Amino acid sequence: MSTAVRLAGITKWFPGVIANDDVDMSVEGGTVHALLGENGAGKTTLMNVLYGLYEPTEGTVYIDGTPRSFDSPRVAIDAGIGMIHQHFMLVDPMTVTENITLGNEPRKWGGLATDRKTAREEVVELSERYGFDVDPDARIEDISVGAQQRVEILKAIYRGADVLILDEPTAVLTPQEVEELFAVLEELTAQGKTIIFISHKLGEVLEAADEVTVLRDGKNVGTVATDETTREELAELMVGREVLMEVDKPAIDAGDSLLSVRDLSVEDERDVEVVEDVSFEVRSGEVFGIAGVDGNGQAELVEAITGLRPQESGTVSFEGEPIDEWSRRKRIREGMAYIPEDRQERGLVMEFDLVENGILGSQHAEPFASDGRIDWDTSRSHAEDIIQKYDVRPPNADADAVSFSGGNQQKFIVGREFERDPSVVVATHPTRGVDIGSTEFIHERLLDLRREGKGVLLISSKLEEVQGLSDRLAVMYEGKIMDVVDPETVTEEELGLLMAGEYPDSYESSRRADAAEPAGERR
Amino acid sequence: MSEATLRSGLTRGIDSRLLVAGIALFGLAVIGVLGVLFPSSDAGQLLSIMTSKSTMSATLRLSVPIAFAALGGIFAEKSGVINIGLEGLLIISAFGGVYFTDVTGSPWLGVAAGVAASTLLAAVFAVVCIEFRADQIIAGLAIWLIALGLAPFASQVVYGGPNTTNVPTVGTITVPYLSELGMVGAFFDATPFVYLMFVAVALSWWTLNRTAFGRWVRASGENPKALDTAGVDVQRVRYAAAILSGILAGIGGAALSLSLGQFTGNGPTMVNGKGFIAIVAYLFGNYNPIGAMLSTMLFAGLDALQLTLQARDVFAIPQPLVRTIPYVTVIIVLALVGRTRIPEAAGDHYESGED
Amino acid sequence: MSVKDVVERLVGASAFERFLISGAALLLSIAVGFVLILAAGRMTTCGTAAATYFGVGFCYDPFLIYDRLFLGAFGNLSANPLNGQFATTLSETTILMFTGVAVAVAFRAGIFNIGTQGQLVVGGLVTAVALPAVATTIPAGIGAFVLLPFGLLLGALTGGIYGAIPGALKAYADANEVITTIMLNFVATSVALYLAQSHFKDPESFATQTVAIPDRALFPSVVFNPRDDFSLVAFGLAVVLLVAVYLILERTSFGYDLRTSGLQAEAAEYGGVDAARTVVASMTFSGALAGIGGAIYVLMVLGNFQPGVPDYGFDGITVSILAGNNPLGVGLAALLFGVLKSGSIVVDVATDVPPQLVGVLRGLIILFVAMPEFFRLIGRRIWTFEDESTGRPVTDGGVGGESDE
Amino acid sequence: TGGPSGDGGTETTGSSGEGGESETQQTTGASEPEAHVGVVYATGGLGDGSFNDQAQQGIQQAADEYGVAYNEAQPDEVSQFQNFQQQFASSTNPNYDLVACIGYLQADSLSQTAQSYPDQEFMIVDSTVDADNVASYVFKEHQGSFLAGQMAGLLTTQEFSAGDGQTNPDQKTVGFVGGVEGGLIAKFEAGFKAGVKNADDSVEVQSTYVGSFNDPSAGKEAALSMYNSGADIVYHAAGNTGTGVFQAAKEQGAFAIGVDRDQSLTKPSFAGVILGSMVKRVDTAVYNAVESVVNGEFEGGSTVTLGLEQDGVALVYGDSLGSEIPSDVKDSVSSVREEIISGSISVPTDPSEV
Ligand SMILES: Nc1ncnc2c1ncn2[C@@H]1O[C@H](COP(=O)(O)OP(=O)(O)OP(=O)(O)O)[C@@H](O)[C@H]1O
Ligand SMILES: Nc1ncnc2c1ncn2[C@@H]1O[C@H](COP(=O)(O)OP(=O)(O)OP(=O)(O)O)[C@@H](O)[C@H]1O
Ligand SMILES: [Mg+2]
Ligand SMILES: [Mg+2]
Repeated sequence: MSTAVRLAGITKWFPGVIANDDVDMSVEGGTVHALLGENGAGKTTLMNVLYGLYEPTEGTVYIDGTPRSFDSPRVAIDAGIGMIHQHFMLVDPMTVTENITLGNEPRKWGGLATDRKTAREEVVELSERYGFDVDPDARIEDISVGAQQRVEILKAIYRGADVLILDEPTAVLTPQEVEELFAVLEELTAQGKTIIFISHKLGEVLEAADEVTVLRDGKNVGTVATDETTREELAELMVGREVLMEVDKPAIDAGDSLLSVRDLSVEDERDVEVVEDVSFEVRSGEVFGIAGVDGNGQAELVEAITGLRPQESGTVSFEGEPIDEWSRRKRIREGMAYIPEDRQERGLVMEFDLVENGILGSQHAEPFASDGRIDWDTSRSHAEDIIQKYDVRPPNADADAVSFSGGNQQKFIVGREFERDPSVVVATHPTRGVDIGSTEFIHERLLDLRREGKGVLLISSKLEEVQGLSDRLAVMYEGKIMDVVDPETVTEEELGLLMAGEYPDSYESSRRADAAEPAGERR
Repeated sequence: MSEATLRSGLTRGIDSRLLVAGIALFGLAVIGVLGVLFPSSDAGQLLSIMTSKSTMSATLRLSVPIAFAALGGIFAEKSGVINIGLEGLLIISAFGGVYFTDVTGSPWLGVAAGVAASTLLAAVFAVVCIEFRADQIIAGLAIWLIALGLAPFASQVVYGGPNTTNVPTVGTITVPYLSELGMVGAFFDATPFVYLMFVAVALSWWTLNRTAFGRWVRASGENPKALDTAGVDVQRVRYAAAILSGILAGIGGAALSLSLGQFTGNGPTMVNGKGFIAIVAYLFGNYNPIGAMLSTMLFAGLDALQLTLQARDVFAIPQPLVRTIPYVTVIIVLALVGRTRIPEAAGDHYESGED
Repeated sequence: MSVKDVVERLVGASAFERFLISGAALLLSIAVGFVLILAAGRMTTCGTAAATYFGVGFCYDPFLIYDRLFLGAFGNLSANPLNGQFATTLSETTILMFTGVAVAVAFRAGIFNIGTQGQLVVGGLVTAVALPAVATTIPAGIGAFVLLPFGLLLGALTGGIYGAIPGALKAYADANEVITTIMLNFVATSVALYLAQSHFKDPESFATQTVAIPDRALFPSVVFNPRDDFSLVAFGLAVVLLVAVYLILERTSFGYDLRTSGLQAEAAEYGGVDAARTVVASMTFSGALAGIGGAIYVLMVLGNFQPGVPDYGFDGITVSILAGNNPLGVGLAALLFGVLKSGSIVVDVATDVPPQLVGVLRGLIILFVAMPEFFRLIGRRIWTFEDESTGRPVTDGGVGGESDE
Repeated sequence: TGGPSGDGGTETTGSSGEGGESETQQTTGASEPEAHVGVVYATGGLGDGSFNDQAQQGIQQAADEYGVAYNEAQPDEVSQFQNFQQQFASSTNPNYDLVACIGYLQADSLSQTAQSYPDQEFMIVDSTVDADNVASYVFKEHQGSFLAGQMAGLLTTQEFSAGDGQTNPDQKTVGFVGGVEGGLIAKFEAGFKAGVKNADDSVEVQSTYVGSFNDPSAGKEAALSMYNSGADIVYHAAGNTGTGVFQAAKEQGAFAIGVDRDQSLTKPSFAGVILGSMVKRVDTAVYNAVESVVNGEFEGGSTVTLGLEQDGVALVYGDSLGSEIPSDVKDSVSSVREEIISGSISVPTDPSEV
């Protein structure tokens, strides 16, 4: 086997940041090579360099032994490189066929028209060859995330890619879809393709890759064969210290119901009912988790509870009182805190500084405002408190939110919401995109709240997180709660099946968190 | 507004488009029935005016500049460059067309020069937006204001007044026999620009939906990064689309002034808001060239009707109020139809390699 | 549309940088205008050259034109600081302050209010129509103190209502405000024409105009000559209003809501701001400001209502953009445009160059203000030693590792 | 081509300012001009081929004959009138001897300006300003329009073909296209309608206002809609908007009647459809005013009314079509003219009185 790709001394600077620092890496043809690292380690940047999206500050890319300089993806594509980005590069309103052939359309009539028939045939032929199940005429916006990913792979292959780069391909998939993907990868390597995939999940890397390169702070800290290493070793390489992924969660008796949801149905923007008759309750001193693959109605459910989306039917009660008619503002005032999924769209006004962001949601409330006037002095000390207590860095209240890193933005939001002295906290993916240190910190804060007798509704697609923190765990699939289980006893495989909408064979009702109160049943 | 509301606008938009069309058809049917039953009533007169060849001819004539500008706007906006400077492009080519016809004596050379002027201005717009990352809305506004000053300025320099002299016009092409078919005859007794308009609409549709370039234009407005990573130069596509908008609007502007043989540059000039109406037309037509032309014709038709109603004193509505009919109609229609789904990346600057 | 981006780019940039960029844009457009004047001067015919450069004669002399345009607008200040031309400049400035700040308020709320023209027209019309009627019922002595504020209030009310219409259409029917406001401008102009020539026409006059408003209801001119249609009181009112709007935006909860929804509608909703209501409220606010502008136009300049109101609305957009939508900056930008408007009259009288030139300059200024990147580029070229890493990252927010585990 | 010609042609640019006040003027004489005149035109601007151009002709004639220098201003908006008037009135370099205000829309601002500058002499066309330093010139447009109506009413009922047009004797319809609605244009409409009815009571007159004096496209559409519904002669009182009326007439092979000037001469490309023009001697008014100033006979506070009798308004036949108009029509028109002058026909000024 020969070396398909070799990166030699790649360095990439961004203003103020060294994203890649003298990285060497080589990938054997026909193998699966994993690129492992924490958030911000420089994985995506390195692959963007390989794909010609970025020009390296220094260093050379060799393809099949010859040095190449790519200054645009076009050149990289011509050299047989294809990339499936973390965020799919698909045009939503176009069909699968149109997306796959984009930029390489077969033409007819001397180029005057695209040959749509040939294009379709080629796509059908290709997907059959690799055993992919995609409808060539479906619009991207109508197909599942897994299918979109397959379209991306087909797109790369259609362009004659021999080397396929996949950036965190499993982040959006259910465990079952992950298995399917790995089968696809195997099929591809069997046909001689070379795969580089990015991940920060150790298990996956060990399962699917032949070799793994670990990046830390932009540097290559080691390349190892997967059958010669262990989870622990990889974790240490990645983080630079030993890691304990355990959460210390003392047992607490849950108290009164703080938030109760009865037969709630919610529609999305297209008037499709994406939450159907969901019922559950969050009690004082409890973390109630909801697991599920993104896009199964969790977002809409949470938005309905927090007053950002109208309910179609059902009732939400807060401390025993129905709040269906409450405005968003009233919900905030009465003690419902909310860590939104999308911190940069919702959680922060990116062009406001932290002083201004610190009163988002309290801009009409004492002590920040009286008689319609905002007291900026009080607001400033509030922001500085949050910064200090939640270790937001750099500790500058006058800097605009946009200038903080993702993790620090998140810490500020968490601080702001917790400092409202809420009785219920709705936390959606509270540690998404956050590094390990900050993750631990946020987890501890959530458990502090639980200890103080607040209720926490935790939504996350990270299984360890929901499993580790929750007292009871619901699994959502296609707008319904499949079941509420006991996170202590349920297995990862069972969760995976539930998330995929199937009840596992090994299913035992004893695993339910609350056998007396099956989900969806009225009291 | 979020993507969410945009989406809901889309789905609702389709329903309510049908609703609006339904109401319109119903209204027409009522007028039709009343008109046939009572030919001398107001409804009868209205029916005869609406179905007359002259109203249809006027509709087509009035449609030309708007339709061309709308087509240009579609290309630009589909590619992600919102061009609200269409009005300015119309103005500059309306003047350029007359000036060069005056100089060369040939209206067709005038048209070519008008198109060249408008294309040049569109190129400036493109460079400013694409190269210098100017905000598209503001730059478009600037393009309009520049043309609004420049054309009368030039007219003043050359002709000593904001209005030019009269120059030869482009005549009409009349198809024998077919032109006598009443209302339909209007389609066969028109200036070459009217025929050109239909050709341009068909070609635009074809280009957008059946050629690779059209697909790139759409991709560049929806997800430029997808296009970029597919190896197509987004900036070049956007340049092409913006310049195409200059060419198309240029034809519209030259057609406007050369059907008349004069450019008048006082106040809002002879273009008088047609560029803005064009934007309304393509939004209402949902970026479809055919839809845009139909909404243009709806608008132009109301305008044509308004003129005839005034002259014939059919409804005793005071004349300034009659003039508001087209504008009020647009507002009502928009209120019912709501927002059109604009291309996802329209208005956003894109640079390759940007994260 | 990309209103959000507009606002982001304009409000976000630091005030100082904006100031520099606006200044540079002004200079550059003057330079381009210079070339244009020379070129036009070659195209036209004249007997003797107005200016000779490099041995070539030109019919128009740019220096003279700019002298007249910018200095002419101030008249002879040393001889008479209250001269008529200066009064005209200030009078234009006053009205532009209102339309400018009206546009700015809407912009800050993320709405592109192109309808200030219409709002100004209806505000002015209603004021002009109502005051003569009301004046007869008010005893002469207390006239000015009651009538004038009443007129302004009426302007604010009608302008506000007329602004609320597109606001409500946007908030509750998703109708694009750019289109509806343009349409409403046409409607306002036509309806105003209709009313001024029918029901409210001044029977004494040949011209289409409404009955004259009694003098006691008009703005007292204070030190300036009454014939110059300028009132220091109105000017002072405008300045006070700009400061007030600034304070409302920066220091109140309402201002916070408004700015938040302008910058990031979703974050505003998250923060308990009722997006729809804020849209309507800010459009009403914006319309009211424009409506007061209309009342002032009528009460300070015309003394009645006449159709054919100048394009204060569109100039207001320009003013607001130039000011980076900052109410305080609007004052300066309005002065610049007041100078341009008044100076163009001096240019027309004093030189041969067509006054439309000023329109071209206006467009060029906007164009150049719209492309800060260009000046940053040049700035970087010139001050290469300046630290590159200053300023915040220029990303679309896609930072911060969106990854998931 | 272009640039300074230096051949001492008709146009001269002189820069005479140390104090920055410069002044551009047109002179024939070599040295100091006889008088300085400032002209403030109506909105619509020069090049309209009618009203403003006609005024310009008057000042040019005066410049040629008396060696006066003049300076022109073309306001865009009504609100600028006052400023322009003041600019001229307050200027000291040169000191304007007369400020000519063209158009009735200037009346209100002029009554203020005249009061502020009691030593400045003004003249206004189309309106009366009651001030000692203003000479007012008004016209009896309705009288001239009556003759246009008389001609149109007679011709539409006949079979008549000349130049590029022909009538349609089966349909007795004629049209009127007005610029902006208002008292002044109403006089044209009223006179025209009355004339048509006088010629033949059964002729229908369609009437439209396009809302602008400078929108030829709208003028064209308005006229086309009239021609298409059977009208064969359209009279316009719409400034440059009327250019569109001519265009429509030409396309439809019908006739039009011009206004303000002999438009078969000023718009020669349409001479084949212009039956005649209702000329309004704005030039005479301007010329007379200048003349009176030059001769020191300026009569402030006076109002000169120019009607048929004074040749202030008249119907002139088209340059190329005039000779073909049947003599019975011409005879009838001239006898009606006599009757109006003698007072036996009184012409209404309001369309609702027709
Ligand atoms: N376009 C850019 N401009 C400036 N800095 C950038 C840019 N892109 C990435 N960076 C910075 O470079 C570093 C490496 O980023 P990169 O996206 O490669 O990380 P990653 O390993 O892919 O992380 P993740 O797991 O979160 O996707 C980060 O500090 C990031 O903020
Ligand atoms: N595109 C960019 N341009 C300029 N600077 C950037 C860009 N992206 C990130 N940065 C800066 O790089 C640093 C790291 O950012 P990044 O968002 O990758 O960190 P993170 O890993 O998500 O956050 P944290 O380390 O707090 O968990 C921050 O200071 C950020 O401001
Ligand atoms: Mg990454
Ligand atoms: Mg007839």
